[in-house]
Amino acid sequence: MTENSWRQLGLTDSEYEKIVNQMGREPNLVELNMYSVMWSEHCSYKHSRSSLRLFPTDGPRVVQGPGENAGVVDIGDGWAAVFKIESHNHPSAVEPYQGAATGVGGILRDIFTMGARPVAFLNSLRFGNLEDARGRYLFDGVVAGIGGYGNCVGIPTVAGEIYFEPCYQGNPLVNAMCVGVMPLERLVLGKASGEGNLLLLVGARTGRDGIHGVTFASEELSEASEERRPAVQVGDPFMGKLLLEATLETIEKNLVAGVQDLGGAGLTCALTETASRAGSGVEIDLEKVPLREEGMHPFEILTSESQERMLLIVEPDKLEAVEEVFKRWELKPAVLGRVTGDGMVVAKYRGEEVVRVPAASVAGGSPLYEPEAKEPEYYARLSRFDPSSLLVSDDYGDILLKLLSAPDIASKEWVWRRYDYMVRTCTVQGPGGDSAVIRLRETGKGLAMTVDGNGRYCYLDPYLGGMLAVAEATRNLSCTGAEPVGITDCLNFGNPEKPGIFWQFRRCVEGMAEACRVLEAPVVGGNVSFYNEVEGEAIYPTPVVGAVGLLEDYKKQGAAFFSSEEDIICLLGSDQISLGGSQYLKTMHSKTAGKPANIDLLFEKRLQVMLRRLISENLINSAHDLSDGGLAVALAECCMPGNYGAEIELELQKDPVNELFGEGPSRVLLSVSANLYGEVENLCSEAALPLQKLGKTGGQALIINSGDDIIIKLTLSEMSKAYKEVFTCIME
Amino acid sequence: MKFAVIVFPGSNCDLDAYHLVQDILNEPVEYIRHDTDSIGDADLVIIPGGFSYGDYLRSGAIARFSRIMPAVTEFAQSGGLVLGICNGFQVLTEAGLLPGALIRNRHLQFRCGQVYLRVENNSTPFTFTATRSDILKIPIAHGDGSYYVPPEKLQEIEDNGQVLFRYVNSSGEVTDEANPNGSINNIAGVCNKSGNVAGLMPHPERAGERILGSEDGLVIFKSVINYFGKKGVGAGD
Amino acid sequence: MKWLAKVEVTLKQAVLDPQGVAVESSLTTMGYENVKRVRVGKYLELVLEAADRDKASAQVEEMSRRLLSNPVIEDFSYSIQEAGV
Amino acid sequence: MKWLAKVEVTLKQAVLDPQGVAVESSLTTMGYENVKRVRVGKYLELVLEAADRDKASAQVEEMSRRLLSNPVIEDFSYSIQEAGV
Ligand SMILES: Nc1ncnc2c1ncn2[C@@H]1O[C@H](COP(=O)(O)OP(=O)(O)O)[C@@H](O)[C@H]1O
Ligand SMILES: [Mg+2]
Repeated sequence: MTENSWRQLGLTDSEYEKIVNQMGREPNLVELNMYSVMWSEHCSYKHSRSSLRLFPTDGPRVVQGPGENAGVVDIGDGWAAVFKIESHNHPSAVEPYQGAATGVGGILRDIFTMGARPVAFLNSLRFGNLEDARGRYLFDGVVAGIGGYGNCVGIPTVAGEIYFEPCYQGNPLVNAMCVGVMPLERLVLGKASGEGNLLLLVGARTGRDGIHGVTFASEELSEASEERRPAVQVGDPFMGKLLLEATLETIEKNLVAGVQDLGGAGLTCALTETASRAGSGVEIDLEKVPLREEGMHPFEILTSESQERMLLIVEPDKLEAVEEVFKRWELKPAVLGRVTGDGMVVAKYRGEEVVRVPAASVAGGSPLYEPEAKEPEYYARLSRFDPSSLLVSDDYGDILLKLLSAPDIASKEWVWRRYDYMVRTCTVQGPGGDSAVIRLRETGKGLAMTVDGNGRYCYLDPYLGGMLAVAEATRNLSCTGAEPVGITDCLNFGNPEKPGIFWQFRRCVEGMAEACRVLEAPVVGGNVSFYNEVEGEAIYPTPVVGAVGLLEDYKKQGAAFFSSEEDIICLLGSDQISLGGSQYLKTMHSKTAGKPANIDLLFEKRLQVMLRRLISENLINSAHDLSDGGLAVALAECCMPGNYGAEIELELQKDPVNELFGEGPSRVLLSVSANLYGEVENLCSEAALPLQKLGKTGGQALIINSGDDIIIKLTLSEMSKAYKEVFTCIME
Repeated sequence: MKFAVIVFPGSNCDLDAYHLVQDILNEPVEYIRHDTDSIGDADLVIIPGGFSYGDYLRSGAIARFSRIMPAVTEFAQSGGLVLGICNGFQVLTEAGLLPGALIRNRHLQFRCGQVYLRVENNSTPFTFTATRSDILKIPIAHGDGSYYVPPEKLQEIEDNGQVLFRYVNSSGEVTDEANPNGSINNIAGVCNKSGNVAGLMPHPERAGERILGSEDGLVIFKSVINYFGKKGVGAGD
Repeated sequence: MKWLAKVEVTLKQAVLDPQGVAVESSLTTMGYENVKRVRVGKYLELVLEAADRDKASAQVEEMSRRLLSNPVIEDFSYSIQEAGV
Repeated sequence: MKWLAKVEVTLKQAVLDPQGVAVESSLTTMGYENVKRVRVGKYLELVLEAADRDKASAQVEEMSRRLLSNPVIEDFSYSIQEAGV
């Protein structure tokens, strides 16, 4: 091996040395390629592993935490929820439709690999400016790709979030999440155990697509990366659906000993991980791999990232039964080889041994880095920014309309009407509320789910931002009455080898971990996406939290908007708000600066417990969490869906801009029937939770009074027009 | 009466149709796989929505050649009741059991949401218990749902009363805004000349419970059950 | 012998072609105002074995009629050549 | 002068063509077992005004590259002829 060979494959000199040490000899070219993909950041988590240990990953409900294809949580009655989120940022930057589609396909396989029936998709997206044609192209393509795959496989896409910031211009974020359910005893793991068991590869043929996709994902985007770009992978949702049905059937019939999907790093990853998880070895014949193209080199076969493939570990006497199931789904597994006991991954090609590597070394032997963390220069500077120094307009109605039509806040119906969010007829709360709710036919329970992240907050204060993301996600669950049972997270950051970026990362993780601990939301899986940079410019630090909650009775879900006249509107929770990092600053002053409002996690927890109680005892008619755009936007959002106006009194002495548009956590807007208000008030005061009466529902306008002045009066149709037509105008 | 739901590779609303019949209508129902050649003793065959064979090439084009289809055709030709929903509608047009074809939505996007349908003919087995001009709130979810039929044929199916449902606004008016996909004459569903085979793009099987947003889809299934009851058990076929 | 068939499937004139309309208007927006009409169809390549060109041709005709096109909305045309390997 | 351009857009060789695979296996099931390989692409017809064939050709090339094909996954080819009206 020459220095060039490993450096070109993205390995450092010391990493190469480590490989030689662990192998006890120099690797050949095929083996080196395997190490290269598995020791890439994407597969080895070498810069993040030590920080991820901070997350609480245990809890009474946790069946399987991080380390498997997806997390598994006990949801009672012998059932489990299985979920995971994953990024597909780099592929989507290159080819938005296929990048997003294969992202959805990949996360789908992670769920059914465990034995679970996928029941919902969610996604979290970030794009640059929509004034730019490329920005619109990426946005439209990603949305079409998510729908294209999800609609075709017949799993509803029920929730998501989308933000637009210039920092995502060349490096959009596409994070896809999937939730599945299964009877607990059906759980299968990605382990190649049982010497003599067979290794079966099933699904699409293997082509040259996506070779070195993981190394591509582990570097910054630049013009040079354009050339190193692997052949784009194309999603085949039809094949995905066949694989899903067939795999689940083999698991249901108890025919498989282990299952592993092929994702990043292809066969190499699947073989080395399943072997190392089981402490076993494997031996395969590469000529048995069904190929799509002629003349593929062994290393290409081993590192191809062709989509829609699964690896199954099957006892020899069950082979026939497995083949039978797959045949019914028009698929034919190939027997590649068998499980051995010596811990080695061995591959033969044309009678020759081309690979003999220790599984544990390839899959888990990469170095662990503790990168330097250093507070970046911008942090203190932006923290000092004082929003009250800005010139302020007093046309609050106009500000509200501008906020309602800001792409970050505006209705995303243009997006989700392109997703089939109803298929499977279990979506009892679709997109548009605080969380989606999927019912479980088998048990009558409901699963609430949401994804949340706020890059601006994390940029301005990563520790606080990390806490806020977890708090918001769990609060969104609580707004439907669901109790959080676990979270999965996708950590999107720049280049961790830069001290400023690693500081952002570390602080975010610390904040998230703290919030998870206090709010009792264990992290059961996730994904890290580094190197989200274009020409040296990093994205905002953007952790995305996917949260899942349990509703004892899906029929008792809380709604997010007003549903009757003459209800009392009140604000439950904290009065801590800030214009720092707010949508108001961004939209009205083109600024991202200042300090977001702080959070008291214990207070947050009490608030969420109270919300769930109010909903389960049928004491409130709606609960909507205050987030982007503050109180005024939340009021508008509660009015529009059901066509109920509201009349609100604002305290005179307060500063209207701050009061109306300031943002802060631990705040929820409630509507309560007048006859129940007293009871709600009592419960809240017993729990030391402030409850502030704001006004009443009714009429066809949102009217906000301050003393004798009407400071906002907007008709529902005016607001709806601003809120609903934005994307149609920009995109069509 | 007995319902059958055909399952092609890539069907995915088979489950929804099945559950509606079983859990809401409390009628017997079974799945029938695409690779068999009999529909057994079913009284109504539902060809469900989804993406049979990925909808590759053209929606419904490949499924139409499945092994089960000759049995479906024979059943239909002998007067059996066949209902195609969404992808099932596409399969039935591809198979020539229903007139016309379904092409890309006019705006080129997949569209999911609630629409309103007006019942145009209530004398078919599928609309029997509805009143003419009834307005039903039913969801759609499709990318290739723009109904097309050549002009001469259009006249013919209109004259014959083969148009079962039209997209309308909430007040029941046929308008361009109410047309979610560019279908000719706002046509959402049609039947064959003898009225025993019907297809529609919207999903009545998703509109069977209040908690899902509407119960208006039930009228179609109840019509069939009623019609069948009137016809008397064992009659026909 | 091996043959390469190239099949073009186009929407009939009377059928509205929303994709064609969309492409045309994008081209106009991009400044290609001299483009007068765009129609979008499908293009398929098939490699098949057949004893002679006529047999290949007859089969391609049949496959196009039965599966590759829908006669209610589409027309097709095709050409056949020997497949170089 | 008016020109008719016919543009064929095909997936690059290394790119998976799920539609082609599905059509191929359907043809096999229908009994056309001698069909060895199917690729599905797009076919576009454009009518455009241009002073001469070279100008038309250059423009079609440019439009194909910029809009009609997606260079990341597709190749294209085209032919040009005078448009009979
Ligand atoms: N940010 C994170 N938080 C918690 N767990 C994580 C995180 N990132 C990765 N993990 C866990 O590390 C393991 C490897 O992740 P990944 O390589 O994305 O899985 P896969 O091979 O299925 O794509 C998974 O079990 C995943 O849940
Ligand atoms: Mg996996």
